[in-house]
Amino acid sequence: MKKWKVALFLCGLVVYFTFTGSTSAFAMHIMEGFLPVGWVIFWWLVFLPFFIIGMRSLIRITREHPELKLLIALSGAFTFVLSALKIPSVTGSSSHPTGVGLGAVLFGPWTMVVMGSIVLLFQALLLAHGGLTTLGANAVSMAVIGPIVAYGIYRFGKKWNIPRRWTIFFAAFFSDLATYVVTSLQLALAFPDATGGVFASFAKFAGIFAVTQIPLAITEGLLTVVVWNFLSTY
Amino acid sequence: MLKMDEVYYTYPNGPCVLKGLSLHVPSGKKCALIGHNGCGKTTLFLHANGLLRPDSGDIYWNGEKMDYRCQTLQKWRREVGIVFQNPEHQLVAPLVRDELAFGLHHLGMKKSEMDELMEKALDEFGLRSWLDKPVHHLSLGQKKWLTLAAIMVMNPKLLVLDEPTAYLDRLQIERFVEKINDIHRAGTTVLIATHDFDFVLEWADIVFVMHDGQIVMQGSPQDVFARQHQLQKWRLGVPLLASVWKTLFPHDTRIPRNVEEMKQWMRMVERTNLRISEKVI
Amino acid sequence: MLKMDEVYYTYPNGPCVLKGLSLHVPSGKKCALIGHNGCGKTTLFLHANGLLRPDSGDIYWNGEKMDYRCQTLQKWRREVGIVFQNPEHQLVAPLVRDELAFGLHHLGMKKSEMDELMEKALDEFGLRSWLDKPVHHLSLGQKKWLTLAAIMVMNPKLLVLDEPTAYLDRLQIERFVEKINDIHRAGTTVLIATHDFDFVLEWADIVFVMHDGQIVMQGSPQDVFARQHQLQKWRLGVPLLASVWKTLFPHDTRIPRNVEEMKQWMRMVERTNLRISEKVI
Amino acid sequence: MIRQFDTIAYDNRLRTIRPEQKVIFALLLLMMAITGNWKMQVMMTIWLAIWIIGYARVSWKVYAKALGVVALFLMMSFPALLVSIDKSFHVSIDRSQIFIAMSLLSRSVAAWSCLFFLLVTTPFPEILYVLKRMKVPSIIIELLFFMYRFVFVFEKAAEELYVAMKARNGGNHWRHGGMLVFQLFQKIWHSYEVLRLALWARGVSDEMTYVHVETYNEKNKRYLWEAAIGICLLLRLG
Repeated sequence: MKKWKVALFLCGLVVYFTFTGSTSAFAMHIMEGFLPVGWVIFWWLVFLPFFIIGMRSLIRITREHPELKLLIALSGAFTFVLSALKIPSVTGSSSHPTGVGLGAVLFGPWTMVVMGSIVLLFQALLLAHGGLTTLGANAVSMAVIGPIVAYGIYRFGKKWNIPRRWTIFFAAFFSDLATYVVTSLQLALAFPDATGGVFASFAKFAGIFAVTQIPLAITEGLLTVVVWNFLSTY
Repeated sequence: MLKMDEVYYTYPNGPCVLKGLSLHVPSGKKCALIGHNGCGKTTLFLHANGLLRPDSGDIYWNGEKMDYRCQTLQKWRREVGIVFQNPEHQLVAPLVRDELAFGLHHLGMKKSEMDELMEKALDEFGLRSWLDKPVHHLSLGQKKWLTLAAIMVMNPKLLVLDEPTAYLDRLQIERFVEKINDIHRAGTTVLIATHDFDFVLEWADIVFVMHDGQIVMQGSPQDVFARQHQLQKWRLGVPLLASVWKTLFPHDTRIPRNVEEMKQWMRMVERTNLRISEKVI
Repeated sequence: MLKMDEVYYTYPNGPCVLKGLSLHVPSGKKCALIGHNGCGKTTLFLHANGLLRPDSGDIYWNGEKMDYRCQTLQKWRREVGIVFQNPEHQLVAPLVRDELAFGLHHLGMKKSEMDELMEKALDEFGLRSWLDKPVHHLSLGQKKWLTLAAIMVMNPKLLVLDEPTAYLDRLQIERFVEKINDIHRAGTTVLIATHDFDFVLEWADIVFVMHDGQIVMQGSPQDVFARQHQLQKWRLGVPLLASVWKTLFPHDTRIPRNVEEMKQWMRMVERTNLRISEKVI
Repeated sequence: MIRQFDTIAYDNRLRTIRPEQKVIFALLLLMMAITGNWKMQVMMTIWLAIWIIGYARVSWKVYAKALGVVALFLMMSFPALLVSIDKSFHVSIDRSQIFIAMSLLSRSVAAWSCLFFLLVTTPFPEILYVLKRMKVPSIIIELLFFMYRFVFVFEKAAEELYVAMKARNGGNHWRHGGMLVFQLFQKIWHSYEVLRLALWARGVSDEMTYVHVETYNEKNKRYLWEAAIGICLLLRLG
């Protein structure tokens, strides 16, 4: 029994390291060509309304304060660099913080929708992470759901006077988690299980991602808290 | 102390930067490295404590061949401190206090030992009043000062500085150089890359001339700067003082190291001249 | 050309930086501004084309008192070009071509006019081969060159440069200074802030000495650097060449501007000496 | 890491071809890749490899490495696709799932090839120029242009900060990650302040717009013919 447990633990570790070590860049994004054409169109259609709302708010903001264009470009570049950097994490391997949680709290969720999708476009066109056809699906999970969850939790925490530290941690943690749940859902819908259908498929994808994403989400939560602490203190 | 032997290095998907560079930094000396921008100085420095690994060629530290194992690296990086060009991109911690402690944290030191070293650095660099300041509130001069302190707190055996005097005014440079001289006197070898040849002439014991990924000349500053024609080949020029001296005494192959020395030599020449003219008369 | 009259400026929630500064930059001259870091040089520059508005005191441009209305500002900013210290903080466009066009576009220029000015700048600065390069592939020296080109394409009447030579090597400095001299010869007034006094001595027509928010001294470099005692009061020191000359001829109040001039003067002195000694004999 | 493909994009052999042609070519093939059958996809992958390695002269090592990463990711997602577990925890592999996985493999690799072709042959600003001609809102284009500039400024800052950490034996703790992020964030504010001044100094007063000076590259008939014929042949396969 004990040996069995050790073996299972080791297996888990191996899976964890292979995922976080080499391909965590892909773990959050569905790669180019992975989704069938029907779902490609579907997710683009889901994404576009959010994008248009985000665009409108962005245009309004930049018309009122033209100098903000510069600031938004700067923070967009910052978000992209963060997402592309291998930030050292707990295990010594690296995580790719999405920075979406932090951005949503700082700039509001609608601006983040546009910026998030722009960052995704950058990842596709500069790094070949994600893709153009899957941009719709990725943007829904990372640039729409992520920021909205983060911002929602942030507002909730502010309303109920939950300690700021915890609010920020959970905002980042859950936005990360929500992103991966949505990604799993997207994959499950596109590739239903032969016997168990969409539901079983979702359980599979979510289960696999959980191994890598829960530690990553915790790391990102901690990271965001550290950054937030620095920001609010100095 | 630090020895590089036929080091070649090419950046991944980039140009070849070090092309068979050999260098020997002797222990306890003040060394200067001169050369054009883009000749590979910064890359050389990144090899000095194992941040980059040469494609071929060996690097010896204190006679020991470096093997890039984790433990070796850790020790090596503690003993070679590098102050990079841009202080904006070197200070990592949000507070001056944390910045000083940053290097110490990774040496596996006891808390008491760490505190002691911190105290010492605070006194030496006069940082006590800054301790709780955020780093981004400091001026450029102060930041440069802090980068030096943050390296020196680890007590390295070799201190490498990349253009420490750029953007500083005369007063700040004076203070900086004085501090570096103190550090050198306390037993640390110093290697500085700079474009200020007059400073090199006055300060350095040994000058390395770098050109296109190789050390093409080395020697005492007087020797190096006397070879004007060779330097011209690499379009490097000479210190102002050297060209002044050349104007005064075209046939003297020596170069005075600073204005003081020039004054003394002049007096000697005058005396000889006087004696000669007396004889003539 | 540019005249400041008793200008006071305090940063919002910050220290008072300009304390009754008066300055007159005459048209068509090469001007240099020296002073310690933190004495307010950069703040002064920000007043030179209306980026900051003085708390009190007036600024005149071509004899006209500036009123900080939108139209005046636009014209003023076109006529005063500023090259800041760090090129990374000045270049906004990712392509060299777009960077050059950026300033022109914002002047509300027609396409044909823009093209013409662009072509001129491309030839003058030899940028044709870089045209399709992204800015991030340029080296620091090239970036500095580009910032200068991007300002000069707008054809300003006064060019202000903040420490243009820092981090550059000798060759790059030579090229840069040559280009600035060309620009000056073509009719642009130039104002440079720098810590390199030997460069000031050789290059400038007028030196402004700044200390603690005021212009405390001005004049030709020979005059300014001859007043060693006063400069010492502000802890500024003198150029190396000045101290060399002082050593050679302690009673001569003049200072040669460069080694060439020193050589000539030396010859003259020798001749006089010869004549004197001949007389003595 | 960010620089790698970007650098290749600037000095590959297909740089001089008009960006519109490359973008349209890539997008057309991309659409065919996600709708077509496996034969078409395999042929397309091979054909694009010829374009990338043969015509654009991208080092085959770079291509192989990038392809390897993609393949690895695909392989690792296969267990989840193939293995199905029902309610009584019977683990089974369905034959139809194998077919799905294989078609997924060919589709993904073909689609990725299109993206990668675009990535290594067309510099980012030129893609933006095409987007601009496709009437994408100008605010997006401007943001993308400015972002593209600053990405490299921050990347450099991040890299130098990381090297400075490593030089002092740091850089392996998540707290250091936090520090790095914070420092980068400080850089944003600083650059914002300074850049704003620099822009004002150049007469950019209220509205800052990005101007892209358009260049006209050659039209290369030889590649145009090959592309057209190739696409026709591929369509016959489908």
